[in-house]
Amino acid sequence: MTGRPDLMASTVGGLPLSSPVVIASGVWPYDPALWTADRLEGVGALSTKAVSLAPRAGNLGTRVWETPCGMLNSIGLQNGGVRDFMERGLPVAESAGRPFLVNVVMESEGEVSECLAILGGQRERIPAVELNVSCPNVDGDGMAWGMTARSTAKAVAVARRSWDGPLWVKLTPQAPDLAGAARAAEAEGADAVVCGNTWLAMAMDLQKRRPAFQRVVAGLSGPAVFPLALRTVWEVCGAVSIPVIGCGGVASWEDAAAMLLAGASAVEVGSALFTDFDLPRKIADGLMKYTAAAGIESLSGLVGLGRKNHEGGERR
Amino acid sequence: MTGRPDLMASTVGGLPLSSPVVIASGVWPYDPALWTADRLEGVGALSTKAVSLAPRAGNLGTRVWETPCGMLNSIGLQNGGVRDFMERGLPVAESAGRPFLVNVVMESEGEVSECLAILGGQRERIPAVELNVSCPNVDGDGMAWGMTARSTAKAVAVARRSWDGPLWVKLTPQAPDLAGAARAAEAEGADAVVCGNTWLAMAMDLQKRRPAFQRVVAGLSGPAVFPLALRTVWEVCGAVSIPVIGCGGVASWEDAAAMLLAGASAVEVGSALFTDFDLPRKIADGLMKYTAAAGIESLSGLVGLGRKNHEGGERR
Amino acid sequence: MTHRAPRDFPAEVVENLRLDGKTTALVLRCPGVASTAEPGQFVMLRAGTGNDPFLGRPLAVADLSGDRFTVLCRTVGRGTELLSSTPAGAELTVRGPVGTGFWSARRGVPLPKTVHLVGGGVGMAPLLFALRRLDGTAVGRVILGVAGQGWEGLTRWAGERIPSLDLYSQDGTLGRRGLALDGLPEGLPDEEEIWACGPEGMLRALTKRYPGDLGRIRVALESRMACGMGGCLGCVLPTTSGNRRVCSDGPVFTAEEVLWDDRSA
Amino acid sequence: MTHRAPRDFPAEVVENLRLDGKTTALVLRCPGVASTAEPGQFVMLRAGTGNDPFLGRPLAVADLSGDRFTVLCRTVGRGTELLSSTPAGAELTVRGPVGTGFWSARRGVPLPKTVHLVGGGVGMAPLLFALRRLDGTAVGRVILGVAGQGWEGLTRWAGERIPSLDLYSQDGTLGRRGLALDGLPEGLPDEEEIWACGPEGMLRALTKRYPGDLGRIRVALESRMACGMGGCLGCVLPTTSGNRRVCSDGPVFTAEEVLWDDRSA
Ligand SMILES: Cc1cc2nc3c(=O)[nH]c(=O)nc-3n(C[C@H](O)[C@H](O)[C@H](O)COP(=O)(O)OP(=O)(O)OC[C@H]3O[C@@H](n4cnc5c(N)ncnc54)[C@H](O)[C@@H]3O)c2cc1C
Ligand SMILES: Cc1cc2nc3c(=O)[nH]c(=O)nc-3n(C[C@H](O)[C@H](O)[C@H](O)COP(=O)(O)OP(=O)(O)OC[C@H]3O[C@@H](n4cnc5c(N)ncnc54)[C@H](O)[C@@H]3O)c2cc1C
Ligand SMILES: Cc1cc2nc3c(=O)[nH]c(=O)nc-3n(C[C@H](O)[C@H](O)[C@H](O)COP(=O)(O)O)c2cc1C
Ligand SMILES: Cc1cc2nc3c(=O)[nH]c(=O)nc-3n(C[C@H](O)[C@H](O)[C@H](O)COP(=O)(O)O)c2cc1C
Ligand code: FES
Ligand code: FES
Repeated sequence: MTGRPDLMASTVGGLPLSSPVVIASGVWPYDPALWTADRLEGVGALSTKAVSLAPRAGNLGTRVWETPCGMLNSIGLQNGGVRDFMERGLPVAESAGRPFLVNVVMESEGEVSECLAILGGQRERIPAVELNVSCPNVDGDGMAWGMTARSTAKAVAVARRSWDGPLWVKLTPQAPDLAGAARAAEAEGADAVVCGNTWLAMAMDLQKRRPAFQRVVAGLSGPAVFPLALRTVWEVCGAVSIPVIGCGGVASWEDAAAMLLAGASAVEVGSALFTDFDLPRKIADGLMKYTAAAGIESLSGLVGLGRKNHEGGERR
Repeated sequence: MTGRPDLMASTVGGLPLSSPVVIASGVWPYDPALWTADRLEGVGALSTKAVSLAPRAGNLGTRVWETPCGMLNSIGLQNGGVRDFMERGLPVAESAGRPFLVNVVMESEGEVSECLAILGGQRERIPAVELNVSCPNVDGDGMAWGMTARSTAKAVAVARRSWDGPLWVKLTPQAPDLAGAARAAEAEGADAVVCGNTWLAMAMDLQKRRPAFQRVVAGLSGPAVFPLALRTVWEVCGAVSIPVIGCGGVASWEDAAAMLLAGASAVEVGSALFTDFDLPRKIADGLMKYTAAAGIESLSGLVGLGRKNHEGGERR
Repeated sequence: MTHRAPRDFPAEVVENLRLDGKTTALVLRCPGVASTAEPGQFVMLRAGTGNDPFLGRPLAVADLSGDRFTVLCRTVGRGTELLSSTPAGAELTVRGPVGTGFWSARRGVPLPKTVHLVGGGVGMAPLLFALRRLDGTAVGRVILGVAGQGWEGLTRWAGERIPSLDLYSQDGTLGRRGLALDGLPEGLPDEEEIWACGPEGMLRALTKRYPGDLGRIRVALESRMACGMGGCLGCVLPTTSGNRRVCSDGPVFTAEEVLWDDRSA
Repeated sequence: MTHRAPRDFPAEVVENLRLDGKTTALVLRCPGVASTAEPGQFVMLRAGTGNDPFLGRPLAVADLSGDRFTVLCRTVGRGTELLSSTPAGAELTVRGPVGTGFWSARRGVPLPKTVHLVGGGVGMAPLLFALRRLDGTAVGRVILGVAGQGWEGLTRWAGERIPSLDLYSQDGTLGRRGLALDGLPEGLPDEEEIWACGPEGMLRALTKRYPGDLGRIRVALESRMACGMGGCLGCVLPTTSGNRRVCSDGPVFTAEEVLWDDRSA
């Protein structure tokens, strides 16, 4: 990094971040070779692949599909379950020497409590939990929890009771009243909201003349969704006082800057890492130069500035 | 066109189409030089720019913004009003020698009735109306009408009373219950639903450090939204029996084929015309070859085939 | 001139001349544009076959010859970067010619006796083309104003083509130190016009300088564009006759018809 | 071999050899890949700087030499079209080397006495590389099966490199008429293995042909991929030990561990 990296540091939702770039859930493998300092330049924190109480095999058939400036996925929360995570994932995550969040699937109230209790059993080893009420790729639970303010409140309340560390809640852009869901999360004690997850979409396989995915729908991510995600971040930042983490299509420092100007305190980066390992460093560098050029003291000066300028309302 | 163009013909929502490619509203100027046969190869019909009762100046400031594989617009329904349309737009539209739809903004009930009455005064000159309950770029009316099944029903009922020709209703993908809105349109007598309009999004101007658009939000269109639009078409086709016209991000014959396989009877093409005048012809040609190669008799054999194959449920 | 709507053409890059670190002249083989374009008109250019970048980039026609035309492309972002790094032999997509040029911008009004041409930076492009087509009209001052360092290529290019070019730079490194407007005459006699293209600030300054003569100042304007065919209404400009499209009603307007105060900066 | 996670590198196209209408050999200068890749490993290749196409395209390493490696690219869609039309001198982005190659796929198990190599179409690529690295293991049959017309370039390329190549084509225009598997021995003695890469149908036929010897058949598989680093779980394959990632646990598996019936066609 060039410039003064300390200007990039902040504490977001209970987590000290050396950079506002967080690796989003479900994209970074538990490969020890990738959790080293030289592979994580510019990364403030990482979110793990979703963890559920019991192992999940995930979905059958095609799981990823390219789209214009983006991709669809229907992974379906494949993971070895929380016990497997504790045994095999956690040591890898710990090796990175920077904070991480365990992305926990909101299953039934009982399941999530049990899962969080297991994590809580090693509270000192786990910096934070990211409660995932937004996975579009499973039936029954997943995204359903995040669809209304009420169910979001219920989910967050359960999680809050079972986990006393930093708790981020990852919302779904499919929620008709996203601001309401965010407020509910805040009211029930979330330390931050992540806004958001993938966008419900689909693809058709022209060779087979049928939907590409067995579940028909899948989640859209990547640069294509950035303008949509930015709009949701703007909305949610206007609705809550806890930090908002912008997520969806961030693929450049400019995207990250736009998210911060809209009010996000940090960004999560997912699919764009599939095309560029070095993106977090580039984002951190770019933000540093941008704030410096704008004569802004530190990162926090950027957060919400776009809204302030808009509300200032000078004529353009 | 190569092959047998008659295989591309169909009647959709009361409108005879020589090709399933319709030019979407708001992209084609009333420039007589563009409403000629050689500039409209492969075009089955055209939708006009939105028409309101009174003239509208549209929005101030920046109106278009490029995004990854797409664009944002905040035009705000600029048009000369229905009387201006009758005098200056209609003769141009008539000159094309193919059906067109007058895209009518759903304003207040009184306004839309009056507007439709004026169009109805020349009923024989106007092949069809596309009721726009989905513009995201104005306050008060526009998209608000399309947000619930109830308000959609009300809007369509009013329009149906005032206009007895073919009536297509253009839905908004922002509707939380899009299938419900579509069913409401069907119940109130719509001949077809167009699914859908632009997706609510935003952009930040990094130079000015404020939102790019004065209204902050704007409508996302172009290839980026295709997977989202396809999913809504799939949903809506499962909900209604009237024809569905797929709209959003169609930029190739493959996209059009996917829409038809999902159940759409035709597609509307908007932003992609900004980069390729010749796209309608390419789509018509591509569809013709695709159906031929698949051994399908005519276009109608393609419509909904993806759903049939999915429900047939062979193992993949 | 009868109106023709623009068309899309493939265009081969015949020459790619890097004039300086940021300015490139592209010579494109494209009979469809070369046979009809008039000064002030522009093209929408796209590189590659993907949808990112999505929209065409508006660039003025800077010269014509046979089946070729030339654009001068200043690199400011990803689109212009892509275009200016397209090598000779490769193909671009062109939509054009677009717009109403200097001649057509005042239909019916005869050309003035004398025209002064004022370009700011790469805004010089359409004026270079206009200069070659002026016939029966005297050319008064021909002025190019640039920031200074980093504009060597463009100023050389323009200088080679216009022996009488008055060159100004803000940092004094190229030509005289000063602004383009410094080179203009004090007053603007009735039979004279100024044709200008360049940064918004320069054009506004021009209107301040000749407040009584706005009808005899023709400006080629810029605006964000999507369609380049008059369809999207994305490029509109508030004028005395309502919103008008920069792409098809313009890009050339008289300074008089533009509502400068309503135009977003 | 110690595990190394793939990295992203710029790679200059040193040579672009169009072998036939649809097959191109790209020689890329990329020390980061060339210094470490083993047969069976692949790279994720991207052209251009835009986000459309978005994802890298997996292509097997077909050869190495010094700081260069070679891929054979068959044009099937937009990504491979773009890659194979990238001229010498231009730069691509490479993520690699990715995956677990033929050697590592059966860690600990010594190499067999004899290996037969069977490639279907461009699936020959990783086998060409494997052949060069076999050392102390006898090479049995080396077979390339193609459809026929339209595969002249690849068959020539492979034939020049492998004098003993058995060539089969379905239409009989290249080599013998027939399928690649026609060239394999009747039975597979204990000390022999078959390494195969090609269309799914060919690999399935192989498993039918030697039902009792699946543990001695190594197959290099394909799957849609997003990340090429083991992160997205998009490329998984059902195996006897659960879902495994084709990109990092594979692409080479033994035919025995693959649950062929659960794999989507
Ligand atoms: C009628 C007209 C004629 C022009 N002639 C020339 C010329 O001859 N030579 C030249 O170098 N430049 C010219 N420009 C400006 C040129 O179009 C922009 O510099 C270019 O579009 C920037 O694209 P980008 O991708 O590099 O920048 P980015 O900032 O990344 O572009 C993002 C988006 O904003 C638009 N945009 C950015 N700047 C401008 C601008 N100044 N005007 C319009 N749209 C803009 C882009 O087209 C694109 O849609 C002209 C503009 C117009 C409207
Ligand atoms: C491990 C591995 C090694 C490969 N090695 C080679 C090689 O050496 N030479 C060669 O020519 N081809 C190889 N392929 C196949 C090659 O990756 C595809 O042909 C290519 O991705 C198609 O991209 P496209 O854009 O041209 O086609 P499109 O069909 O337009 O691609 C659309 C999407 O589908 C994916 N896709 C399409 N076909 C395949 C496929 N067969 N396998 C995986 N993804 C696919 C693309 O990557 C892209 O994401 C290999 C595939 C894998 C998985
Ligand atoms: C392959 C893949 C797997 C994902 N898995 C998870 C997951 O397990 N839990 C979760 O909360 N989000 C998951 N996501 C969503 C991402 O974390 C992120 O929210 C989304 O992709 C939008 O960001 P992006 O556009 O930067 O990718 C996944 C996304 C992808 C592409
Ligand atoms: C510049 C622009 C103007 C538009 N104006 C209208 C309009 O007046 N009425 C309307 O119903 N839709 C309007 N639309 C929406 C389009 O008709 C279309 O529904 C939308 O752009 C999605 O399709 P696309 O991705 O093919 O562009 C407009 C879209 C654009 C880009
Ligand atoms: S750019 Fe579309 S109307 Fe001018
Ligand atoms: S491609 Fe992502 S895990 Fe294999």
